[in-house]
Amino acid sequence: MNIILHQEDIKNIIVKLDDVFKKEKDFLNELDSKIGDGDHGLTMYRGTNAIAQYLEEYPDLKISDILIKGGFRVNEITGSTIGILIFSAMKAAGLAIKEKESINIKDIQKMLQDSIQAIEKRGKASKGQKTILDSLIPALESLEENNDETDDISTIKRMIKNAYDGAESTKNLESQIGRAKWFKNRSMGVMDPGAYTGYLILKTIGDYILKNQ
Amino acid sequence: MNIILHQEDIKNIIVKLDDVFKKEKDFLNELDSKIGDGDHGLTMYRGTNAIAQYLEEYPDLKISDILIKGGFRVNEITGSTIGILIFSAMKAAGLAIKEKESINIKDIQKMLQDSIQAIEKRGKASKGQKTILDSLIPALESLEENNDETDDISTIKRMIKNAYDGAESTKNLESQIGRAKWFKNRSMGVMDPGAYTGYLILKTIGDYILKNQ
Amino acid sequence: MLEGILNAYPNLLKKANGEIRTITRADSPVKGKVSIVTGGGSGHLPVFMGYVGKGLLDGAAIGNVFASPSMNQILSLTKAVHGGKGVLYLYGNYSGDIMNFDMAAEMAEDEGIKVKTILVADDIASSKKGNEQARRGVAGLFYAYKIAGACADEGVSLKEVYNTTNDALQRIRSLGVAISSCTVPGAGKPSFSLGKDEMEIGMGIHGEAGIKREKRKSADEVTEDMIDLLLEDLPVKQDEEVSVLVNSLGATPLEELFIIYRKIANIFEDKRIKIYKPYVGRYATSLEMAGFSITLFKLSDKFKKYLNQPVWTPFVKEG
Amino acid sequence: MLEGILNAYPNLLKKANGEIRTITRADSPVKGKVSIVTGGGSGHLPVFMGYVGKGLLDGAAIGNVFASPSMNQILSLTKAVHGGKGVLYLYGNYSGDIMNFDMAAEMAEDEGIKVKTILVADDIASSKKGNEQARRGVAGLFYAYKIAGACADEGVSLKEVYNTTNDALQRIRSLGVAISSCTVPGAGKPSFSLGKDEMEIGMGIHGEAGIKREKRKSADEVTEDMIDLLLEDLPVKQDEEVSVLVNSLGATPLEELFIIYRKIANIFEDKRIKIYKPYVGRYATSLEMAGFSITLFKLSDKFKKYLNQPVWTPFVKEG
Ligand SMILES: Nc1ncnc2c1ncn2[C@@H]1O[C@H](COP(=O)(O)OP(=O)(O)O)[C@@H](O)[C@H]1O
Ligand SMILES: Nc1ncnc2c1ncn2[C@@H]1O[C@H](COP(=O)(O)OP(=O)(O)O)[C@@H](O)[C@H]1O
Ligand SMILES: [Mg+2]
Ligand SMILES: [Mg+2]
Ligand SMILES: [Mg+2]
Ligand SMILES: [Mg+2]
Repeated sequence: MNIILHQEDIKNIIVKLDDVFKKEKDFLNELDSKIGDGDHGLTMYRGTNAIAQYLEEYPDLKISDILIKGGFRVNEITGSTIGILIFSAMKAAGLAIKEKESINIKDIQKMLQDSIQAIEKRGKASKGQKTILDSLIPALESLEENNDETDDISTIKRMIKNAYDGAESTKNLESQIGRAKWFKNRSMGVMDPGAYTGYLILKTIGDYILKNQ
Repeated sequence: MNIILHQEDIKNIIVKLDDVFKKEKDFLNELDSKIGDGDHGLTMYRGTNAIAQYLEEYPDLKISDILIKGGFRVNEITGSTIGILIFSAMKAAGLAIKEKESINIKDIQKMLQDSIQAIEKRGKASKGQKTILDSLIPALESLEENNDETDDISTIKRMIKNAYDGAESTKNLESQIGRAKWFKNRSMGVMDPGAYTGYLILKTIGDYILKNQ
Repeated sequence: MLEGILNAYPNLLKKANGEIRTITRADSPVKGKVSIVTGGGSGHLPVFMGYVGKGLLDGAAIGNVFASPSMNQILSLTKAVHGGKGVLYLYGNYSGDIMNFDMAAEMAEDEGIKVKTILVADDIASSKKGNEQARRGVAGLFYAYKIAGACADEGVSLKEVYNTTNDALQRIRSLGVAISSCTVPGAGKPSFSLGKDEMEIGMGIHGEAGIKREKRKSADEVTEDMIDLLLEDLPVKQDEEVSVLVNSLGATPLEELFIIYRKIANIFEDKRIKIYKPYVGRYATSLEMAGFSITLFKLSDKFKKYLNQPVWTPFVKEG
Repeated sequence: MLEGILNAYPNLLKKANGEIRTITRADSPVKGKVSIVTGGGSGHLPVFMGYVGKGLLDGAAIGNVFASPSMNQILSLTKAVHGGKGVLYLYGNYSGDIMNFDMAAEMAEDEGIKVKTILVADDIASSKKGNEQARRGVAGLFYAYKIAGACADEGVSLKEVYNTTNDALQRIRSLGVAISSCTVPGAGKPSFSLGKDEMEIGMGIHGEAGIKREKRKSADEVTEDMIDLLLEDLPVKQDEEVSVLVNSLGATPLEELFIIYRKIANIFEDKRIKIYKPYVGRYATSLEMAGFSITLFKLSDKFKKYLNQPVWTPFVKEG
């Protein structure tokens, strides 16, 4: 089976993301309070909520503008570390599919790849430093393995699983970047909130695809 | 039996008072925290401790000076409501026996009477307003009943009992003066810390007399 | 603590007669003006010492935490600051302070120093209208110091400083709300305790339990209630001007004070009452108590002029 | 909150481009001087807005509680304050702030405004000596603003303000101790929790748990330990001069700060190090956190001169 997403789907996913972060806010705050300043869930929810509202105001944006302008709005509303990273990622994802009316699994791969690069560049970060990258990069690997012979659906399932495992793996990492680095080895044992956010985003996208295949 | 107290006895009583307020400090603070600012025990202990130390520095004062100068020192160290009232009372008590080398039960009566008057004047207070006067005034009544036919010892016992009952009676009074008046009927049910202090002082004096009769 | 303050402001403050608990401005005694003296228990910084200096107080006598200074302290301070034109005792309406100040006043008069006393009694929660003289003194002290200090700086008589300050106090009202208590050092336990969701209206600045406890409301609702109560006590008409002091009792952060101030500004805009020279900050505290108070000062041209006089003290500097 | 601040200081502050979260001095843009811009999350008053004004900052961009302002906010602020001589971004070393400020700097440069950036990284607890660039920025911000502001007021170039401020920061070190945590509004729970008898050395000003927890010690002991650690990191010799900033993180009352300052004054007297212009108060807070920090600034004649330049802002006024 092959996947095709249209503007409507992107908008639906954003509404779902708003629901998800509303629900997961407290858990993410709790993670962040252990190795950060306790606000990550709140910030993510503010961000997804802002973009959902933005799309109600501007319902006719094309996909790339939903991402680029929506990302800008996220940063405007939240500022913050995650807010600028999400903006950088969404802008890169938008540019990756600039004029497209619909996106397929290869586009998703390219969007995720460019997003990761944008985060690496803006955050001066790389895999293994206990950040959002630790769930996004393993997820990208599953997409990279996708080819004409593999099934999109099982690729998406693997993407979700890899993202989850990646988030989980941050429990065994020491923070080396962001606020959390000041906790040094006290950050051990705690999952990185941003990595879990990365997983939640990909899971929400993936679940939507699986449900509407 | 007749009571005679000398300079040495007064000094011993002051040392005892220091012990008593050290022990009762927390209980008095607790009372004061319910209808005042929570420091009455601390202030009383600071005061008795200051005068005990003062007498170590100046061991040869005559009785009236122990009271007048000691009272001044209490006020110097504690300031506060109770500190100025105790000073006024001690000064009045000292003046009541100005040149005496020893004091008998009639002197004690006069000293307590003049102390009460001094407190009434300085505090613009009278019996029934939920203050230290409510234990002192009933105690004075027992001394006033003392005459040639009564026994000093039973007078002293009655003085202690009256002071206790007087302190207890403040539970049923509404504060009308001092900080406690701002608590209005919320002061009901709580014993006045100053009244309990009045009882403790008289009890300490009385116990000393009873023990050393 | 007091030593630390003196160390930190050697150009502004000094001890009177070597006594660390009686503090005067560094250039004391100032000749040719009435001297303003205050005092009370410690634990309320910047009340009292933070206001000693040009344009405000000549001296302050500091007691133990929440306990009046001694009469002897007050007396020696009075002698140290007296500049020949008499001394105004200006302090909060607390019985311990009154007794010690009164005793000191009697002794100072014996030594030929003219003393007059004004009690600040601005807390409307502490006693009903009609019985104002029974009220406690709280953050209104700050305005009282401002007016007395500015008036004294004009070189007028003790009587005039006394009358002017008294007139000002007729126009000053405060109300506070506490959401947690403070602990007197050495006393061990918090002075009163509140449930997690409770607040206490009209608590004393010494942690005396207040007038009533309520479920916590939003900052906006509480502010609205408080302004209603204040304006009931001190009616202010359309187009009249007030100065507003939003004061933290200690722990409440500035962020929250400005949320409250914003609400007050909105309410007064609706009522067309003009706010002149607001003050927002920690002006009279109770150690680490969480909560805030609002003080209104209904102005006249004269009091506006006095409010604008320069002051220069450790905690308030105005050009 | 921000609206309340603007309402309270209409003569000192104004919004940039109608945006409530980007605040400039009322007379902005000031021509002929380098503009100093800062920003960061809210919850640290008087950091940041309390320092906007003559002699200190030209503008501040304020984020949500403990969250960086957005790049767009910073950009529009930059354009609003630019007086023609370039803009210095001067803020704490936090990754979220860095990313947003960097992005804004790139965009400002695209529009022809020269921008230089200095990160304040004064907190010695947050990273070892030798790795200073990884340290957090805390109360040392205040001194950084003072120096940058005074230097800019001399009309020198962006490069010179940049170099001077950088030099100053080589001589500024801070260390803090927390005894309770703060709660981010909306986040519900305190950011970390301490046992009743514990204290936390080197916590972050956002409630990030700190470097180590200890049983509580006396104020004197803690102060001694802290000064030892600070002087190890920033050696000060006999007869050299330092300015000292004793800062409350919020709830800790002034009374306690002065007890700490007194101890510091004693220690430095023993070491024959001269204290010049101490500051004691709430200069950089974390909502209602209880605790304090000590900042040392090792002076030179040049920096003493700058420290003495007049400033006039909502929270600091110096003649
Ligand atoms: N330099 C960085 N590069 C990539 N990701 C980062 C970086 N710094 C922080 N993060 C991610 O951001 C998350 C924290 O985000 P959040 O709590 O919203 O921001 P803030 O630190 O402003 O409070 C971390 O868990 C981490 O995954
Ligand atoms: N005006 C007064 N006259 C007589 N006694 C008083 C008066 N005001 C207060 N008291 C007594 O003083 C006690 C409180 O003393 P204390 O707590 O030491 O003083 P403070 O009010 O300064 O904290 C009260 O319990 C009461 O018995
Ligand atoms: Mg965070
Ligand atoms: Mg008391
Ligand atoms: Mg007291
Ligand atoms: Mg944050």
